[in-house]
Amino acid sequence: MGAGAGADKVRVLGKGALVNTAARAARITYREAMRQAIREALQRDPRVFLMGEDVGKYGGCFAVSKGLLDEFGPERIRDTPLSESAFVGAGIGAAMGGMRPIVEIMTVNFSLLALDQILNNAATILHMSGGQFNIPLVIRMTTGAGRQLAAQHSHSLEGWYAHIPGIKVLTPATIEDARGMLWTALEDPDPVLIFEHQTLYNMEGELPADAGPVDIERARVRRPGTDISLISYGGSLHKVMEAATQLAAAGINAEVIDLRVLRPLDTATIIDSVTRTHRAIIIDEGWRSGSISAEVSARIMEGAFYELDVPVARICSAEVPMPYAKHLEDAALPQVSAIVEAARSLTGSNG
Amino acid sequence: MGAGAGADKVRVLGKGALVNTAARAARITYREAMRQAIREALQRDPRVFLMGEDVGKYGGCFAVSKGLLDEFGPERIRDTPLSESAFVGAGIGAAMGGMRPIVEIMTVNFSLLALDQILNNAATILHMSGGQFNIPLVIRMTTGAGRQLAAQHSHSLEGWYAHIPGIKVLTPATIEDARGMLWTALEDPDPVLIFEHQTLYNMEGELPADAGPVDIERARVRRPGTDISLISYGGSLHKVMEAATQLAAAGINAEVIDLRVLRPLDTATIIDSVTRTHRAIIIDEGWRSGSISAEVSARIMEGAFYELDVPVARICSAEVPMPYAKHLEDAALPQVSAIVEAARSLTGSNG
Amino acid sequence: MVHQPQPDLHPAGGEHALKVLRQMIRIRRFEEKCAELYSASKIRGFLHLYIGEEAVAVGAMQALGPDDAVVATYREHGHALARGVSANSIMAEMYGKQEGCSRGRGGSMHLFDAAHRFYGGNAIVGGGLPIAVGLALADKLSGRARVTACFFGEGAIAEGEFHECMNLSALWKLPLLFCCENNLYAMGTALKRSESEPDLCLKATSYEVPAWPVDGMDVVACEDAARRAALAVRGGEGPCFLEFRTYRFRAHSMFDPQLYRDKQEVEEWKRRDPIDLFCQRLKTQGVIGDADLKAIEDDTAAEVAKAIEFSEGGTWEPAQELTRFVYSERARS
Amino acid sequence: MVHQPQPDLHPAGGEHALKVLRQMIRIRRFEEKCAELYSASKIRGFLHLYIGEEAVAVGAMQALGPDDAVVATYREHGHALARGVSANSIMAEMYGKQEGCSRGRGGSMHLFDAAHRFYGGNAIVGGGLPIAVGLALADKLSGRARVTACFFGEGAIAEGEFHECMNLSALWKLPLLFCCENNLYAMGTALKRSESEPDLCLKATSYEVPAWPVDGMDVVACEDAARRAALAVRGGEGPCFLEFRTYRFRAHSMFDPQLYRDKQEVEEWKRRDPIDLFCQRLKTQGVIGDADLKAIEDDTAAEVAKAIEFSEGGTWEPAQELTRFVYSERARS
Ligand SMILES: Cc1ncc(C[n+]2csc(CCOP(=O)(O)OP(=O)(O)O)c2C)c(N)n1
Ligand SMILES: Cc1ncc(C[n+]2csc(CCOP(=O)(O)OP(=O)(O)O)c2C)c(N)n1
Ligand SMILES: [Mg+2]
Ligand SMILES: [Mg+2]
Repeated sequence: MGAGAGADKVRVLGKGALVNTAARAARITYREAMRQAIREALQRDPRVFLMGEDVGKYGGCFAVSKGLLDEFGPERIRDTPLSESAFVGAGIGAAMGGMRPIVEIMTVNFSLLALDQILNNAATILHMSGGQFNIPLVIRMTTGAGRQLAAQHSHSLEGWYAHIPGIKVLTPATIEDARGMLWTALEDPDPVLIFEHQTLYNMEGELPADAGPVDIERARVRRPGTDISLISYGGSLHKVMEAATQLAAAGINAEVIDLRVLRPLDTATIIDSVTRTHRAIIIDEGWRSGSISAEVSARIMEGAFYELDVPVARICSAEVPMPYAKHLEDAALPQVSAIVEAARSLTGSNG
Repeated sequence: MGAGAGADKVRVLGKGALVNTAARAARITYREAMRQAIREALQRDPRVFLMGEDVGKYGGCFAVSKGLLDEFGPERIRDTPLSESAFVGAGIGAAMGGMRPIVEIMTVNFSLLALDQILNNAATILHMSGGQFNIPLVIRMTTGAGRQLAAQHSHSLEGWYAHIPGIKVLTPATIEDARGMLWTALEDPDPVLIFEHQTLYNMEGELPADAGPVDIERARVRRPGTDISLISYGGSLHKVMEAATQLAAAGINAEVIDLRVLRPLDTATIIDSVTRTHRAIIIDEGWRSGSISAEVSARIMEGAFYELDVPVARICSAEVPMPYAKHLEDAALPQVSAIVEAARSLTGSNG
Repeated sequence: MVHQPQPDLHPAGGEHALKVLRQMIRIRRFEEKCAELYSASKIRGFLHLYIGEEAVAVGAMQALGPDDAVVATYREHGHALARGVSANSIMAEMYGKQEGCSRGRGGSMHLFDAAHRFYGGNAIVGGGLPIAVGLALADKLSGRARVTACFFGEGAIAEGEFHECMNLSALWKLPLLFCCENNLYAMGTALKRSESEPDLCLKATSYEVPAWPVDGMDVVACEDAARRAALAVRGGEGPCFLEFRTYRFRAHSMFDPQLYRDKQEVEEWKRRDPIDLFCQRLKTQGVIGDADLKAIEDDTAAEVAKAIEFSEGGTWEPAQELTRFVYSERARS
Repeated sequence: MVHQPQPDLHPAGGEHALKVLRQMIRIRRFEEKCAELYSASKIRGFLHLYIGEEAVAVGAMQALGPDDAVVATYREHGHALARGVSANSIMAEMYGKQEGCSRGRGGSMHLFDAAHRFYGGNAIVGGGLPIAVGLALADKLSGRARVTACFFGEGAIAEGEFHECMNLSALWKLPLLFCCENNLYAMGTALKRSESEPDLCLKATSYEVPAWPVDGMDVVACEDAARRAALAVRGGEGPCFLEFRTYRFRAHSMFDPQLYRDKQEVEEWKRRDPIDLFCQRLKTQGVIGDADLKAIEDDTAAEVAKAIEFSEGGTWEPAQELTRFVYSERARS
């Protein structure tokens, strides 16, 4: 594990469509938006602190918290030893003790070491205590593949986490959401997990000067369309936007939905879109079986079956531990070409 | 956690349909079938050993391994300290070192402490090593609710585990499968997880004297029918069988599918059934969002959409950490009445 | 070298002694009744009795003030009672009634009480430790001179989380009192079969955490050790670790044939019953007489009877409320 | 009290010394080239260099025979090379080619080689330790007098798994050699900022595991300590723990501005470069001359050049084979 700072620049696909172009907007990176959000939270609320491995002296393994140690000191930018279970659990306890912790786990792969704390405590105590103890905890972690980090650093488990009642799961895909979701998450009385796709940190976009909190309840239509609904989130969203652009050139008007929140899922927005387009593809970077795409497909089955012209399709990662070699990693991940092809096939404009 | 031995007798619903009634069959419990399977494995193969918390002197927290310590000694019936991550990982290493370990985790809830080893190592090393190191490991654990054990002892995460490529997930629901699946699992070159529903241990049934290994690839039609497919597994299967009996009385001929293996899923058997019945309900004890039922629904969407007369339905556990109070636990779990009602509704014979 | 009680830190006089005795007896009688109620199927799920270990919770709890926090395990009736959670609400919880301290959703293993800063009731072995670290961290960050006491069995020491938590709390000098209840068994596993080095204080020492063994059958020793440790902890010197050497007289839970220990061992420990020991001492010292004891027993019997009555008369939460408390209802402050 | 080398256990003569020196130089030159190839984008993903720590892997590996097993971390090029895995197959792995020792699926962090009982290449800190416990358990159960050597950084000691594994292996007296590479930093976190008690051997002692600190910049000391420990381990006395005190000269990985340590500290450690130290000593003792050194350097340069050529000429596994090795193909024996 090393810092992603300075890593390969990411091609930002179709970014124009994803950015609020209000006046006096500033151009910043996703990483910078995230840092601003943390910084502001620390300034606004003395109960907020950031805790995790190498968030302080090292500046964060993806350089998100760079500079914050100098500004806020080691109590509030708290480096932890390598002990995921204990420091995530300490975040739970600190939240119960009145603080508003932001816990950073370097990647979702390491979060498995803390899963007992997340599921058996964070997600459960409010209920087990009959409503007495809520846990206002935010856990941030990176997710996803694309940097040849192989099978222990590349998995996308946010859709899997969305299975757990008692937590909320956010997947900011845009600069605006990177900037605004943390605020709302910190206002939430319950545990919120934020998944940051590791290829997005260097993505640039415009941020309005007055950017503030954003809702963490609704999916958003990132591109309105009439012929097919392309439903995605996080790192994959940008591939989907690019696919939509290519499809438009081929005369297919795709609607792109950014789920934004994987738990609780905004079923209404999904059903509304499919009811208009009568076709849907769900695209996510998790393994296909038991993916969040399966859940979305099942909800469309239950809520819009009679509206469907063709069966809902899924484009997910191949069901393999992520391989290191570039061409194999590419083959394992959802790609623009596969999305375009599937959409053409579903809309009957194939070949 | 205490031993389930001697706990409340379980009503075995519709058991007649689930038992092979060959000649010279003996009547035994699911627990005894499991114990016989372990015992025979230890006798047959010197590489096999059983390891876990309290499997030896205590006799197993569900009394499955009672008596085995005396017969096989402490090297092969190996009590471990409370350290799930290390002893599951040790099972992985021992398998790589040529042994055939059976690791017992008391309940799936505690397995979260070992999830890093299961996902990042057991499921991954064969692939990361380019095919050099396979891991012939069997992990057994109990799952499920129904005994008022509350939120840290009652969850059903086997469907969740089925998301992970590289492992296989078995859910024996019958005496025959309890007796036969372990054998086949131990023959498998790769990690196999066996989930034993905690309410099944006291279930009795007939076991043919010549009972041997069973396949761990195919779902099975436990009750043939024509009007609707009821798809389930494990502890819920018995509720579904009971529902099918009640439905038959009401003139609805339900087919009951026992998935048996949650990974890899036997899609063919599912699609075949739905293609004949044109209706399906999936019933499982996991939380609904992101459940194995979602995956089955998505596969029916993809493989039998044009065969469906009505949308596929799911009956799962309520999305709450399992409460202690009996009436709330009952309310949270799939129940026979809900299955009957849904089937009547889907077949249009409601009211 | 077991820590010797030094009476100078104790509240003087018979009144305190009576209070301590009363607490131990309350726990004993309450749990004896629980066992009966379990057999009568009034209480279900798992039920882990604390009988034999009462001196630990009662002694340790004397060192805490109302602002301090407590984290416990699934064997926590004693801790809850000694902490001040009402017998009514604990019993009602085990009945699964709405009036229970966790609204019937937790049961025996998950007693919670915000008013008494009683943070459960955790049934994952070792699972409460990180929470205690966090509570102590919150106090430290907020500059509050509070103590968090975390109770756990010796079995938890084999779990990695214990070690992570020792390190975090020592490194950060958190106001945390580790109360290890060494009753020699984790279910059926004897300590010497689960730890290569059974001297538990050495574990703490390897994190630079001060540690003492304490006679867990002697409530005065327990109180004394806890007071000294809590004083140090409250003073900002970082965590302390106490190993209370105790024994559970009953089975691990209600389903345990106890194949792993012999009756003689149990009998020997019962000769050091913490309630008998303390009673003897107080009688010898002339602090209490038979009348005092009878009064305590009568009060206790009445309290337990009332708790049962309260629970029997309690209400079932409507099943439609099942999905409450998965997420918070109140707006956040 | 740092362990003093005692030469009596060592294979005598200059031949062995030359072999050891050659191994260290191979690792150094190989990795220097890796860094270049990374900048040239021939190698991708994360790349963690072992430069500065060569004495540890090379010294320790001398104590192992071909039947013994090795488990390592993501910083394992040195271990793989010293273990005998070919430079060709390691380099090809980093190129992502089919000819790589993990078929291009593992990359720098996941080198595996069944023929050399090299069990990875584990990139979860602490994640390899339980596997080593299991390998040692398999040997013990099979009555094989083998040793499993497990390498890990000092950062892993804060992880709970380390403690669970110390306990299991000590309790079960497993033939396991814990090789802790204490290079003082876990990414940007200095040991003293991550352990409340930075004396790592004390951790081992709290499990009754014999432990010594070793000068990790002195290959003779490393070899000697490893031989003694391996002898005890092979004799069935249970695990040993060696703390190799070493230092990484380079950044943690290729993206690390090293804000957490100052240049002077790095320079001071570089004065104890293990290769220079050993060269000096051998020269002083007259065991090697400039010609020997030149021969080693030439051979090494040729070997590394050959490895690059081999890798450049390697083939990409067809993308259709992506889903192979999720499950085994061969029938089980
Ligand atoms: C992580 C985990 N593993 C296993 C269990 C099952 N279990 C419950 S209590 C117990 C023994 C714990 O012993 P100890 O910590 O000494 O506490 P005691 O019961 O003696 O008070 C076990 C193994 C559990 N609850 N959690
Ligand atoms: C469980 C886990 N947490 C975090 C990381 C990220 N990470 C990779 S290496 C490293 C530092 C490890 O330091 P140490 O064990 O001392 O080994 P060194 O790199 O110094 O050789 C960290 C934090 C990881 N790979 N695994
Ligand atoms: Mg105990
Ligand atoms: Mg290090």
